[in-house]
Amino acid sequence: GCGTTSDKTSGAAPGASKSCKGADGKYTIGMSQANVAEPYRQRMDDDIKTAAKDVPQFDVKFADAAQDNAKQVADVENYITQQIDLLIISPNEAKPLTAVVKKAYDKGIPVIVLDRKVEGDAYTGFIGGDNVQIGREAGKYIAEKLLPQGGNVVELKGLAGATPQAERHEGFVEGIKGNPKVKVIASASGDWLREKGQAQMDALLKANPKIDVVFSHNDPMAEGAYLAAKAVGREKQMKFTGIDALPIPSGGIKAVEQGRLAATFTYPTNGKEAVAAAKKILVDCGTIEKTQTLPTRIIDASNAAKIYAEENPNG
Amino acid sequence: MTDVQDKAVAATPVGQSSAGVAATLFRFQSVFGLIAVFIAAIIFSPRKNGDILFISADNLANVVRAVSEIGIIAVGMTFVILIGGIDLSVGAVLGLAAVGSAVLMVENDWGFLPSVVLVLAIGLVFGALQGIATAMIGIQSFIVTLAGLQIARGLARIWSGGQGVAIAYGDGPNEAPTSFALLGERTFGGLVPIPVIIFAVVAIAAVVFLRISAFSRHLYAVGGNEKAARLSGVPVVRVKIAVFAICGLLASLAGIVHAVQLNQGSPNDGIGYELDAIAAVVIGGTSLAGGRGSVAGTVAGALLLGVLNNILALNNIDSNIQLLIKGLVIVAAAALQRLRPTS
Amino acid sequence: MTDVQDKAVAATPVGQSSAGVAATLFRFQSVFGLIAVFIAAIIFSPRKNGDILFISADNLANVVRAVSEIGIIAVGMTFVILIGGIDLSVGAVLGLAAVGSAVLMVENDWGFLPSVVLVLAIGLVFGALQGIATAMIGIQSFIVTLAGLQIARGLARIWSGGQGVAIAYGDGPNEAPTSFALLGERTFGGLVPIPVIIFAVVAIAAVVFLRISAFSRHLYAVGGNEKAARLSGVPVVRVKIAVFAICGLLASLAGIVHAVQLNQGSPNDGIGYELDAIAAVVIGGTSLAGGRGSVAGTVAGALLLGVLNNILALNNIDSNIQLLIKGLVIVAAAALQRLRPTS
Amino acid sequence: MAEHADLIRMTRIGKRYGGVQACQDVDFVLGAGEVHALLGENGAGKSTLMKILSGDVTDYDGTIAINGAPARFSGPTDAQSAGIAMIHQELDLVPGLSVADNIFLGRELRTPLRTVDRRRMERSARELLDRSGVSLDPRRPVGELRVGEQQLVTIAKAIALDARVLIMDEPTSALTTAEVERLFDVIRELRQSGVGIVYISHRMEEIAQIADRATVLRNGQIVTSFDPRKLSTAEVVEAMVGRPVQTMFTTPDAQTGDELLRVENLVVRPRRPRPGRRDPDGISLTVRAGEIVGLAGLLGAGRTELLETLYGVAPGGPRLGRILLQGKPIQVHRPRQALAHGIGFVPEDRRASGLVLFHSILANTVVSSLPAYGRLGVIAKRMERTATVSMADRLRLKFGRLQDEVGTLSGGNQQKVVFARMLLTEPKLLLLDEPTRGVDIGAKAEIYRLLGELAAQGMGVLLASSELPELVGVCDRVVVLRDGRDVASFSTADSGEGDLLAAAMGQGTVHDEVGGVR
Ligand SMILES: Nc1ncnc2c1ncn2[C@@H]1O[C@H](COP(=O)(O)OP(=O)(O)OP(=O)(O)O)[C@@H](O)[C@H]1O
Ligand SMILES: Nc1ncnc2c1ncn2[C@@H]1O[C@H](COP(=O)(O)OP(=O)(O)OP(=O)(O)O)[C@@H](O)[C@H]1O
Ligand SMILES: [Mg+2]
Ligand SMILES: [Mg+2]
Repeated sequence: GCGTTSDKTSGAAPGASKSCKGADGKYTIGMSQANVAEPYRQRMDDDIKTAAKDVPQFDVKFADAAQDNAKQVADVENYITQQIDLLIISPNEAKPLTAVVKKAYDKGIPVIVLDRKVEGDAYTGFIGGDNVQIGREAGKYIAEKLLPQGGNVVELKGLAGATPQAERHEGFVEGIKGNPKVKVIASASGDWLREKGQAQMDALLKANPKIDVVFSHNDPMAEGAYLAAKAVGREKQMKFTGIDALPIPSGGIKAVEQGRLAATFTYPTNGKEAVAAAKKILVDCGTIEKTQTLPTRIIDASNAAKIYAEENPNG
Repeated sequence: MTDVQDKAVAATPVGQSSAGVAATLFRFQSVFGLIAVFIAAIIFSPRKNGDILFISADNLANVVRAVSEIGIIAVGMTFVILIGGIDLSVGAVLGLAAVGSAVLMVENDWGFLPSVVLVLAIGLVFGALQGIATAMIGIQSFIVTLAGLQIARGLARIWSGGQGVAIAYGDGPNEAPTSFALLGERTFGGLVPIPVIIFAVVAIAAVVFLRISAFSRHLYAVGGNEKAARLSGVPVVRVKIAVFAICGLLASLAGIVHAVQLNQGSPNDGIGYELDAIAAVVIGGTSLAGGRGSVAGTVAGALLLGVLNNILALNNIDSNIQLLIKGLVIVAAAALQRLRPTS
Repeated sequence: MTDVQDKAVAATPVGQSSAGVAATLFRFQSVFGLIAVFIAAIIFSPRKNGDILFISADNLANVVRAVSEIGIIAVGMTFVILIGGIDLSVGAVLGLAAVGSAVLMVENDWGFLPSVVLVLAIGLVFGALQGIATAMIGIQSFIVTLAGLQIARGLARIWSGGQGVAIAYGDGPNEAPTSFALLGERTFGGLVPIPVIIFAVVAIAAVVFLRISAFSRHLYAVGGNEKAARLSGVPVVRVKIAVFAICGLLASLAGIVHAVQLNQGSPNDGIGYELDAIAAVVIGGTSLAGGRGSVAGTVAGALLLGVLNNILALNNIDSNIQLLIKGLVIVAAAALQRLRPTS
Repeated sequence: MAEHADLIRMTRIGKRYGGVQACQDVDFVLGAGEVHALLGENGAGKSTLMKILSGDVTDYDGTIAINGAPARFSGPTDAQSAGIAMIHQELDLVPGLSVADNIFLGRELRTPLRTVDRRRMERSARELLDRSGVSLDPRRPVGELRVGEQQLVTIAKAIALDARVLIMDEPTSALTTAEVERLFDVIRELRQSGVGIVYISHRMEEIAQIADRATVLRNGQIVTSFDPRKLSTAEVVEAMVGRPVQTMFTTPDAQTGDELLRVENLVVRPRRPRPGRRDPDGISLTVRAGEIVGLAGLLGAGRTELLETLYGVAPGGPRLGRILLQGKPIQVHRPRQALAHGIGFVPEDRRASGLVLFHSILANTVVSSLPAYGRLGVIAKRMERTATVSMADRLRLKFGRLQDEVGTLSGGNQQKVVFARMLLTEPKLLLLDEPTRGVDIGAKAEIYRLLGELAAQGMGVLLASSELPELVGVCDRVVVLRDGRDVASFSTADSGEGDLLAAAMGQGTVHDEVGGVR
C-alpha cells in the first residue's frame, strides 16, 4: 500500500479565515454531487450526512447534478446565491466545473473538492483516491495472488470516455506487467452497469472457453459478470474482482464476504474526511492540506467481514 | 354482390388488409427482418473449433434472456401504442418494481407472494393513474408518462434510500425467500431461463388476447379513430385506462424479473428501457399513429434487437460503432415498414 | 351568425381562436403559468438579511442563463412539433456540436469563424438528413430521430476519442481563439450572460419569422392538415426538411454555447435535453399533434421550468422530491392547456 | 347551346387501385364556358378522373391535352399553374389557420419585403367570400367553422385561383338551398367569363338547373353523355344505375304507434362554449314509434347539436328541460348510455366520426354490438360474421370481402357500413344526421326504402337533412329549427319545400313557438 500523500496549503486562501466563526457559529454547507444514481456517490452523500450529524454546528444541503455538467454549474451558482459557508463538491468533470468553483472560492467560500479534481488551484483542498493507483493494485493482485502461474484475463471496462475508466485501465496494464504470463484476452465496456456487465459477459463467455480472472472496473459489473458465468455453470472456473468496495448491503465488500468476488479494492468516498476538513476550516479556524490522497485497500475473503463492520458501526 | 368468401380468418383480424400473397408476405415482414438479421448473425458470428458460436444453444438462450425484460415491456407498450399513446414511464416503473421487490422481501421480510402481488399492483395502479390523466383530463400521454417517469424514479429512490438493495436468499431475517430465486433459474435441462418462459407466456397470452377478445376490437378502434370509437359506444376512457394499467403491470413484472436476474433492486434500473421497447414495437410494424400493429411483430422486433446486440458483442465491436450500427438498423427496419402495399 | 368582429389583430395570428376575453386570457396562459410560478418563487424564496434571494439580479440572470441552451433547442423543437413531428436527437446533436467546436478549435487549431460555421453546418445537415428520412422515405420522426440520437452520440464519441475535450484559450497551439471565450462572458455591466442574449435573439427571430413569413403558414399547414397543404401546393417535403434542418442548426448552436459555457466539449453533453425541450414546448401550449402553438409560449415554458428548478434548488429540496414535484408541475401545466375553450 | 371550344381533352384515361379499376378508357372533353356535370354511382370513378386532371393522382394511363397541347402534371401545383383548380370532395382545409390564410395557402400575397401581406390577404378574402354570398370573418380559424361554412371557404379558395378550369367535386353536399342558390350565381358568372367547370353532384335537381352537358360514369367507364335539360331525372338515374329506379321516396303512410321520444323545452348551456356552435336553446318535439320526423333548418340552425345532445356527445354543462324516452325521463351523457337506451346515431361526417378507414368492414360493422357475439369477452367469430353478412345483404352493401379495408369502399357504401353498425344494435330510435350526404341516388333510394321498412317495424327516426326534397319525400313530419329553437312543424302531407324554406329563413308562419322561453 501507499501512505497519505500531501502538500500543505501555502498561505491563507482568500476568505478561508473570514468564514470561520468558531465553535459558536452556525454553518450551512452545500454539497454538490455529480450523480447520485451511482451507488458510490450516493454512499458519499450518506457518509457526509452521517459524519455531519456529529458536528452540531453544521447544516448540510445536498444537490444532485444527475451527471450533467451544466446542471452542476447551476447547482453551485445557486449555493453562491444562498451564501453558503462552505462548498463540498464532487465534480462531474474537471474542466467544466473549474470556473464556477473558482467563482465560489473567489467569493470567499472555502471549497473542498472530492474524488475528481478541478483545474488550477482555486479551491481549499482536494480529497480523493487515485484511480491509476487502484488499477495498479488490482493488476498486481491479479498477477501475483490470483494468477501467479499466469492465465487469461478479461477486462470489463467502465463507460467509454469516463476518466476513471481510462485511469483504472492504465494502472491495471502497469500492474500486470510484472507477470508476462498474464494475458488480457478480451475486453468489453459494461458502462458501469450490472446488467450491461452481465450481457457483455454472456458474449465473452461464449467467445472465450478459458477465462481465469474477470477484472471489472467496478463491483456492479463484476457481479453482473458473476451472474452470467453462474448461468452457464462456469462461475467456479474463474475469479472475479471489482473496484469500489462500498460498505453497503449491495456493495462489493458483501460480495467478497459472500464469496462471489475474489477481491475488491476500496475507492474511498471521503465523505467522513470531507466533514472533518470542513470542521477544521470553519470550527477550528485551521488550514487543511491542499491535496489529500487516500490509499486504496484490498478487500478479500480475509478481511471483508471485519471491514464491513468497521464501516457500519451502527449495524 | 356481397360474395362472402369464407377464407381462413386473417392473422390480424383488424388493422390489416389482406390482398393476396404480397400482403401476406408483408404482414410478416418483421419476422423476415428478424430472419435476415439472424442469417447475418450466423454469417458474421465468430467461430471456435468450427462451431458457430452464435447458434449454440446457450448463446441463443442468452439472446432471448437478455431481451426478455424489454420484450415484456414492449408487449405492454404495443397495447399503448395501438391506442395511439406512448408510455415513457416503463423503465422507471421497472426500477420502482425492482426496488419494491427487493425492499419488501429483504428489508421487510415479506413473503414471495404478497411481495409480488403488491409490486404488480403498484405497477397496475401507477399505469392506471397515468391512463386516467390521459383519458379523463385529456393530457397527451407523452407528457403524462414523461412526468410519470420522473415520479416513479423519485419514488424508487426514496423507497430504496438511493442505493441498490441487494437480494440474498434464505430463511433468515433480511433474506428473500428462496422461492423467489427460482424465477431466475433455468429449466429444461438448465437451458431455458425462467425469464424467457415468463416472456413467452406474456407474449402468447397477449397474442391470443388480441385475437379473440372483444376488448381488443375496442382497443384497435380507439387507436384507429377515437371519435368514431366513442360514437360507436366504445368505452374509450375505460379502454385507455385499462391499456395503461396493463402496460404498468407488465413493466412491474419486468421489474420483478430484473430484480431476480440481478439479485438486486436498484432505483436506477431500467434507465432508457422505454426507448428500446418503443424501438422493438416500431420495428415490429406497429404504427405510432395507433390502430395498426401486432404483438407478434413486437416479439420479432425485440428478438431482432437482441440478436443485433448479441452479434455486435460477440464480435467485440467498439461500443461507439455499435451505436451507429444500431441507429442505422432501426432506421432500415422502419423504412422496411414503409414498403407495405397499403400505407 | 357569422358576425364580423373587427377586433384588434390577434397576437398569435395562427393556431388560436379569437373569441373574446376568455380566449385572449387563455392564449397567454403559459405566460400566466410562468407568472404564477414566478410569484410562488418569490413567496417561497429563502431570504438572507432581508433580501429575497430569488429576485436578486444575478440569481435571475442565472435562471435565464441556465435555461438558455434548453431554450434555444426548444425553439427549434417548436418548429418540429408544429409540423407534427418530434426530434429526439437534439441532445445528442448538442453533444456532437460541443465536441466539434472543442476538437476543431483546440486540437485542429481552427479559427473561431470556420469552426463555428462548420459545426453549425453539421447540425444543419444532420437535421436535414433526418428530415429527408422522415419526409421522403416516410419513416415516423420519432424513430428517425431516435436512431439519429444514437448515431450523433456515436459520432461524438468517435470524434472526441470518447473523452471530454477541454478548451483552453490563447494564441498557442491547442488553444482556442480568445474570441470564442467572449461567447461565454457577461455583458451589460457583467450582468447579462451572452448565452442569454443569443437565446433572446433566437427566440425573437423565431417569433417574428413565424409572424411574417409565408413559410410559417406552410409550416402550420403541414402540421394542421398535411394533405390539404399538399393539395394547396405547399412544398410539404421541402418544408419538413427545412424544419428538421433548422432544429438541427439550433441544437448545434446550443452545443456551441454549451461548450463555451463549460470550457469543454464532451460526447456525453446534453443527455436527456430533448425531454426538457419537449416539456418546455408542451408547457408552452404547443400541441404534439401539430398545427397549433407558438414560440412565445415555448419561451415562457422554458422560463417556467428554469424558475421551478431554481426555486427548488434555492430551497435545497431533496433531489428525489424535486423529481416528484417537477413531474406534477409538468402534468399540471399540461392540464391547464386543456382548459382552452377550443380544444 | 353554343359550341364550346375544347379546353380540356382527356383521352383513354385509365387508373387502377390494387384490384379496383377506378377508371378505364375514359374520354372526357370540357369546353370553355361550359358547365359539365359528371354523374355516377358512388365509386364510379368521378373523383379519381378529376384527381387525375387536377394533378393529385399522377400515375395513370392515357393522355391529357389542354387547348390541344399535351400535358402531364407532377402535382397539384403544376396543374394549378396550368389553370386547373379543384374543390375536393373531402374538405381539405387547415383547421389552425385563418380563413384568409387557408384561401391563400401556398400562394400567399407578399409585401415588397417578401413577408406575408396579411392585410391584403384578409381584404381579398373578404371580397371573395362576399362574392359567394357569405359574410365570414377572414381572420377566424377554419377549425371553428361549421362543415357548410368550410365548404364555402373551399369554394372561395378555388375561385381565388382564377382558374380556366374549375373542378367542383360535390361542392354542395353540406349546403342548404339558400347557399346553393348563391353558388349557382357564382357559377353562372364564371361561365360567362369563359371558365370551364366540371360539376359533380348527387343532387339530381342541381344538374338540371346548372349543367350544359352531363356525362355518366359507371364502374370507371363512360356510359353516356347527354344534355341534362332534355332528359328527365328518371332517365338520368337509370343511366347511372343501369336499371330503372322505381320510387325515389317511400310514401309515408304512417302507421305510427306510441310516443317514443319527447323533448320538452331543451336548453343546453355548455360549460365551455365553442364559437360557432348552436346548442339547443329551447327545443320541443316528439317522435312516435314508426314515425320518421325530419329536422330542417339553415346552416347552423342547430340540428346537428340537437342530435348530438340526444346521443350524449354534446359538451358538458347545465341543461334545462326534459328528454323522455317511452314516457320515462332519461339522462344521456355518453353514447354508451344512449345505445343502452336503444338510441342509435349516424353522424354527419362518416370519415371523421364514423369509421376507422383502415380497419376491416367486419371490425367497423360489429364494433357497437360486440357483447352480443360472445361470452366472457371472447368473440364468437362465426356469429359476428353471420350477423355482418346478413346486415350487408339487407343494406345491399357492395363489397369484396369482409376483411377489406372500409376506406376502399365508395362513399355511399361507407355510409351503409355506419348504418349497418347502428342497426345491429337494434335501436328503438335512430338519429340520422345528413345520412345521404355524398351518397349516390341509387343508394339513396335504398336507404329511403330501408328507413321505410324500419319505421314500419316500429322504429322511430329523427332525420336531419339539408336536402329539402329528401325531408319532404321521406318524412312524415318535419320540425324546423332556427337559432337553436324549434320554430315550426309541418306535416309533409300538406306542406311543401317552399313552406319549409320560408320557416327556416324566418319568413313563414310560426306556430308552436314553445322554444321562445329563455
Ligand atoms: N386511394 C384509393 N385506394 C384504393 N382504392 C381507391 C382509392 N381511391 C378510390 N379508390 C377506389 O376507386 C373507385 C373509384 O373511386 P372514386 O372516389 O373515384 O369514386 P366516386 O365516383 O368519386 O364516388 P363518390 O360518388 O362516392 O365520391 C372506388 O371503387 C374506390 O373504392
Ligand atoms: N367551433 C367549433 N369547433 C368544433 N366543432 C364545431 C364548431 N362549431 C360547430 N362545430 C361542429 O360542426 C357541426 C355543426 O355544423 P354543421 O355544418 O353540421 O351545421 P349544419 O348541419 O349546417 O347546421 P345544424 O347545426 O343545423 O346541423 C357540429 O358537429 C358541431 O359540433
Ligand atoms: Mg367522389
Ligand atoms: Mg349539421
